[in-house]
Amino acid sequence: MPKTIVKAEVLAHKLIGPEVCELTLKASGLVQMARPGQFVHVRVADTIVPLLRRPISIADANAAAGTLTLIYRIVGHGTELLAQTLPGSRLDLMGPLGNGFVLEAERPLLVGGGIGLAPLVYLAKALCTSPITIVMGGRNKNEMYWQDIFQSICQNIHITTDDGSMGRQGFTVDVIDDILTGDSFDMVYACGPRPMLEGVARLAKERNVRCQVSLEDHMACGVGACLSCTCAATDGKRRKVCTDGPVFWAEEVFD
Amino acid sequence: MPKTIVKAEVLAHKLIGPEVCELTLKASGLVQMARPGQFVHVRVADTIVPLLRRPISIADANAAAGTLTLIYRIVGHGTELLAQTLPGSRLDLMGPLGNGFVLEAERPLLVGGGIGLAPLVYLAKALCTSPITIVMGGRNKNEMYWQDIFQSICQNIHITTDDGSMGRQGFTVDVIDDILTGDSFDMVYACGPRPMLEGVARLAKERNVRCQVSLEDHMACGVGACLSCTCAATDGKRRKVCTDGPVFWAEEVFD
Amino acid sequence: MLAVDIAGIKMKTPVMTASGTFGFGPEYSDFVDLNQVGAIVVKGTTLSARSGNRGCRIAETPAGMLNCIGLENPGADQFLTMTLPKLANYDVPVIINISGNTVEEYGQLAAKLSVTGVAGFELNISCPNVKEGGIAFGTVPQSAASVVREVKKNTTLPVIAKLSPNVTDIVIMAKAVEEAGADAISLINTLLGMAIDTKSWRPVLGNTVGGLSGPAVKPVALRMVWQVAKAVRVPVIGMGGIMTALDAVEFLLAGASAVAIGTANFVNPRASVDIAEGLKDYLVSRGLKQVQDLVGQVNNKL
Amino acid sequence: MLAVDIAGIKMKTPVMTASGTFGFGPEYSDFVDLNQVGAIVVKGTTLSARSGNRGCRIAETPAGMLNCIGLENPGADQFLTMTLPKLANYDVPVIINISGNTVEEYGQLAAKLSVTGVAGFELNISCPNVKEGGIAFGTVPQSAASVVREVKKNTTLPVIAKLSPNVTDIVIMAKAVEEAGADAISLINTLLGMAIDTKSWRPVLGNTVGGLSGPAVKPVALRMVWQVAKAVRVPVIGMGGIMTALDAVEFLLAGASAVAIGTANFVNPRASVDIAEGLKDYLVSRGLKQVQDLVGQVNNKL
Ligand SMILES: Cc1cc2nc3c(=O)[nH]c(=O)nc-3n(C[C@H](O)[C@H](O)[C@H](O)COP(=O)(O)OP(=O)(O)OC[C@H]3O[C@@H](n4cnc5c(N)ncnc54)[C@H](O)[C@@H]3O)c2cc1C
Ligand SMILES: Cc1cc2nc3c(=O)[nH]c(=O)nc-3n(C[C@H](O)[C@H](O)[C@H](O)COP(=O)(O)OP(=O)(O)OC[C@H]3O[C@@H](n4cnc5c(N)ncnc54)[C@H](O)[C@@H]3O)c2cc1C
Ligand SMILES: Cc1cc2nc3c(=O)[nH]c(=O)nc-3n(C[C@H](O)[C@H](O)[C@H](O)COP(=O)(O)O)c2cc1C
Ligand SMILES: Cc1cc2nc3c(=O)[nH]c(=O)nc-3n(C[C@H](O)[C@H](O)[C@H](O)COP(=O)(O)O)c2cc1C
Ligand code: FES
Ligand code: FES
Repeated sequence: MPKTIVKAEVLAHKLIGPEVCELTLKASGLVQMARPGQFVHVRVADTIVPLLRRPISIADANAAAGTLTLIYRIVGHGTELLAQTLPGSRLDLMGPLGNGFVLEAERPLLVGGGIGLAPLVYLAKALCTSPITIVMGGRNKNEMYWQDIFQSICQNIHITTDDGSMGRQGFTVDVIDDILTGDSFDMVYACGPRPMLEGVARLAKERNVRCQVSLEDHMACGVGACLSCTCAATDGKRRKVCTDGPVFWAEEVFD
Repeated sequence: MPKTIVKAEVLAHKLIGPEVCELTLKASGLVQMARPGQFVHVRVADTIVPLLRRPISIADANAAAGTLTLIYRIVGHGTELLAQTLPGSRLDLMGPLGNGFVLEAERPLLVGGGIGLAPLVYLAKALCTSPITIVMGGRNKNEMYWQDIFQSICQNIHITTDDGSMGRQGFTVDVIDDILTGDSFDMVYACGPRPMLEGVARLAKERNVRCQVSLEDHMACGVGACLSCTCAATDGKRRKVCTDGPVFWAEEVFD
Repeated sequence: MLAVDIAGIKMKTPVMTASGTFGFGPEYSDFVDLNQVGAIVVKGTTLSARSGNRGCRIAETPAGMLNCIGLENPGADQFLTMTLPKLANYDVPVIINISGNTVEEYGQLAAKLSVTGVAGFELNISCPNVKEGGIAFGTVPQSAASVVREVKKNTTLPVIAKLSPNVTDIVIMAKAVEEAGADAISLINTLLGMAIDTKSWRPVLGNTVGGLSGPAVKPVALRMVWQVAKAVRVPVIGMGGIMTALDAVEFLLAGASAVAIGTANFVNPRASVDIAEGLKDYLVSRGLKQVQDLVGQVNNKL
Repeated sequence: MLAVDIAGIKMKTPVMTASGTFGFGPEYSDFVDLNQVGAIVVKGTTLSARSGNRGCRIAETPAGMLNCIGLENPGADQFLTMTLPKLANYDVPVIINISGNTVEEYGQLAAKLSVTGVAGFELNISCPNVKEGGIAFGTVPQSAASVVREVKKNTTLPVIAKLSPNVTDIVIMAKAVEEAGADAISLINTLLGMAIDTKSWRPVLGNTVGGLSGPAVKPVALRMVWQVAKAVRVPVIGMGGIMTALDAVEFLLAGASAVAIGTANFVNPRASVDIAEGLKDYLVSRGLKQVQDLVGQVNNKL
């Protein structure tokens, strides 16, 4: 997979939810190669602290305009610094990295938990010829800015919140079973916390629906060189989340 | 000597010469204690790199307005970062530190080389009841923005440049002898590179004129605690440049 | 909530100041109420005055600094007559960091300085910046042990052995000083490092090499504290790159019973007090009653 | 201008990539022309495949990082059949970093991997992240020497001994491997460090401790290179926190004949080539003809 490094200009940067930012960049050269599920490795500042790049999923890409969108949550020093980047400045991006989702679905079900919804935006847009059902999970209704994003690109939206302040109370996994029963899907795409992924993958398997999951791990190189991100696969071998993933077939990584 | 730490607001920040900036800060609480020859210890950025504070002389202080002026040359990582500070932001300043000049002169001669002229601005203003003669040394005429600063506060200005592009060609020391002969002075104040200080001190001694010199050294604490800045004194003991100085009687530190 | 007792030295907070970075204390009194500092460990003191190393003595490095002060200090007599009386004005334990050229000198220093107003001794057997003795005492277990034994013979005050990180096996060193009678162990002193000026092709430091301190060394310090705390019964005082209360929490979890703040004082003169306050907030936020509830609680079972 | 010959390995530039940080090379080929790299030192290779350590394997620290990869690698056979053929497409010396559980395994690895396309071996006698052997080989002079002797018996290719910085006296280690026949010495490997998560009270790393690399360790690395280069006759390859051409200049001045870039590759995948270019600019700006004019030229006379 070809990849590159660009000094991307920040076009827009705004807070779209509590501690969540949407960052739009001009990243010609990189954008044109980007597929849903891939990520970029971002140098959040030009300094020695923080030292390492930060992996962020591609939330949207517009090849014609050369623009790239990232949606990220401020969780630590790196994302805090990133959030201070002003329009007009430039960010050093490496990418696109990793393998994306397999775009072969007539009746896709998307399942995203929390910030895991970010890569599903670009995925939903890429699948737009099919009617899309999405299950969105969040802690409470304050996290449901996602609805604004997804309502124009998905036909059916199901919402769960941990506290029941919006949609159904509980986790995404709790509603998947019903949804899989109520409708017929030929592919499940999931991104979010690991317990969610495992739950979704198990249910999809029971229903015989193919399932792809997007994993996360701490990454130094992002290109398969350092082995900081490897995980055990079901075939007994190891996989690199950064290059063999982050998207895997569920059965490749979960028993 | 009382000292404090303030988060000083940047009021103005401009380039006044090649790689030389003038920084004006609102530093109430600190300014009121500041005397000519003292310095502040500046945290140039709120990050772990660079780690240490940077010592910068107080180039001017206005107790009534609570404003402080620093004039510094961009020479490395710390001063580069400092130069990026924008009006409205705040800088962590510790000070005033060190001992200032003794303000007992009826006929003072000020001698400054390069950025060593910075503390002489405040000194000249403090001595304003006396007629002041100043010798300013620089590399070339591009460094002579100092003239603009000093012409309203000094009666006699002598200039030397290394390349002769302005004033007399040569070093400040080369002209001091003549100046000391031509006029009668009761005090010489000098700040600049060490060879200049030694030369000036020697000539002043020959003429029996009292002389104060301002020294520099690498400093960690700035308050006499770490002993990174000590120098040998003529009495065989050690002096801390940060607290016993930076201003010393010439005979205290030079034989 | 924050009070600790380290080998009989009662401190209001577990946050001490590290030797050589806080002078004798009063230097910082415009910024910090010294009565709120856990304990002040004063600059390394020797029998006679020392003038230290020539040339440049500090250099900044990425997230750290090198120093080669070389134990400049006014000597034990001057300390007793000039400095100690000033410290009597404060209600804070004063621990004297002592350095000798020979085993006997350590004993003489301890005997001479065992006076009212001194809470204990920290044995600097690990200074990388002096030619004689210094580092050898800190890297050979037998030598370290004999320094401790000699000091114990000459004082009834608590004795803290300060270890050098420049060793293959820190646990062997710790066990040697514990067995020799050390009442507590502090670590780490600085890592030996170097910097070269690419303009002049000369070492940046006057002494060519110097001791590395600051955040850069924190992972090494924390690892050593963890290794040592598991292996000894005496309390461990952890230091090396502590800048924030959370850094201090890491050291306590690793097994330190108290911590010391060094380089951070240069950046924030209030560091030792700010960190103690942050520690209190941390305890409150976790519903803990006392700092001891953190000590050694790191859980590394998979 | 930049060409060097390290123990018979001819490199176009003195800037190599450090083992474990550049994969086998092709991983970075979208960013760097591998033909312009001085030499590629591949990921630590063992006789059989290894799956490495469980849990989190990296953590960021101030100006550095900790890793506990634990020598995950596909094993020597896979390297020969799958990886080496791909590297044949490039005109760059490939040095294999090998790791054994026993002295014999090092010998077996060298014998097995002494094939066309391999320019030499770097002996990882210093990996802090594996339980068996690893670090012991790197901290005991006799053990280090026996590994070198065993490898020399099994290959005619150049043998580079890679030293651990976690020792009291790096010079003793260097002399031991030189005497045992090492053709070059590389240093430093990582410093043993640790980090604790103050939320979960667990070590950040799955293996509790890990190896510290990056700018934070540069002063220690530079000091060791300087000490070793003075003491041995074989060429020294310097590494540890090199991020810029000026960092590389420091190592060359300290006595390194070549340098290796590790952690910097993660930040800037082009680091090894950018640094070589910067080195050239430096030589030109100083009116120097060749990189050798810098080697060991630091002047520490007062
Ligand atoms: C393939 C991939 C795609 C991702 N996409 C997104 C996204 O679209 N939006 C988003 O908000 N987050 C995303 N993340 C998580 C994001 O990388 C982390 O939140 C971020 O690195 C945290 O950095 P920090 O400095 O703020 O936090 P700190 O906790 O201070 O970071 C310390 C170190 O841990 C690493 N780290 C911390 N959390 C994670 C994590 N969850 N995953 C990987 N490394 C971590 C950091 O990179 C850094 O090296 C993604 C992670 C991966 C692996
Ligand atoms: C009492 C005093 C007053 C000073 N007043 C002024 C002033 O008014 N204007 C001005 O431009 N400069 C002044 N200096 C010098 C100024 O402190 C340095 O130029 C500055 O610290 C350089 O920092 P840097 O990070 O840009 O350079 P770097 O070279 O990257 O700094 C590396 C380290 O060396 C130290 N350092 C480098 N040069 C000097 C130096 N000349 N003196 C002390 N430490 C140094 C830095 O503080 C830092 O710790 C003064 C120095 C002292 C001691
Ligand atoms: C400038 C300076 C001087 C020091 N002098 C001494 C000393 O005299 N005796 C001693 O035992 N340690 C000395 N140290 C080491 C510190 O006490 C401490 O062990 C070390 O700096 C690590 O802590 P830090 O990273 O918080 O600074 C000195 C450190 C610095 C930075
Ligand atoms: C992620 C990672 C993996 C490493 N793996 C190895 C290895 O397999 N064998 C080895 O000898 N050194 C290994 N090292 C050490 C590096 O080769 C190098 O010696 C060290 O990182 C110091 O250089 P740096 O600061 O430039 O990274 C590894 C370092 C890192 C960061
Ligand atoms: S992040 Fe380096 S191998 Fe995946
Ligand atoms: S700078 Fe610390 S004593 Fe002068």
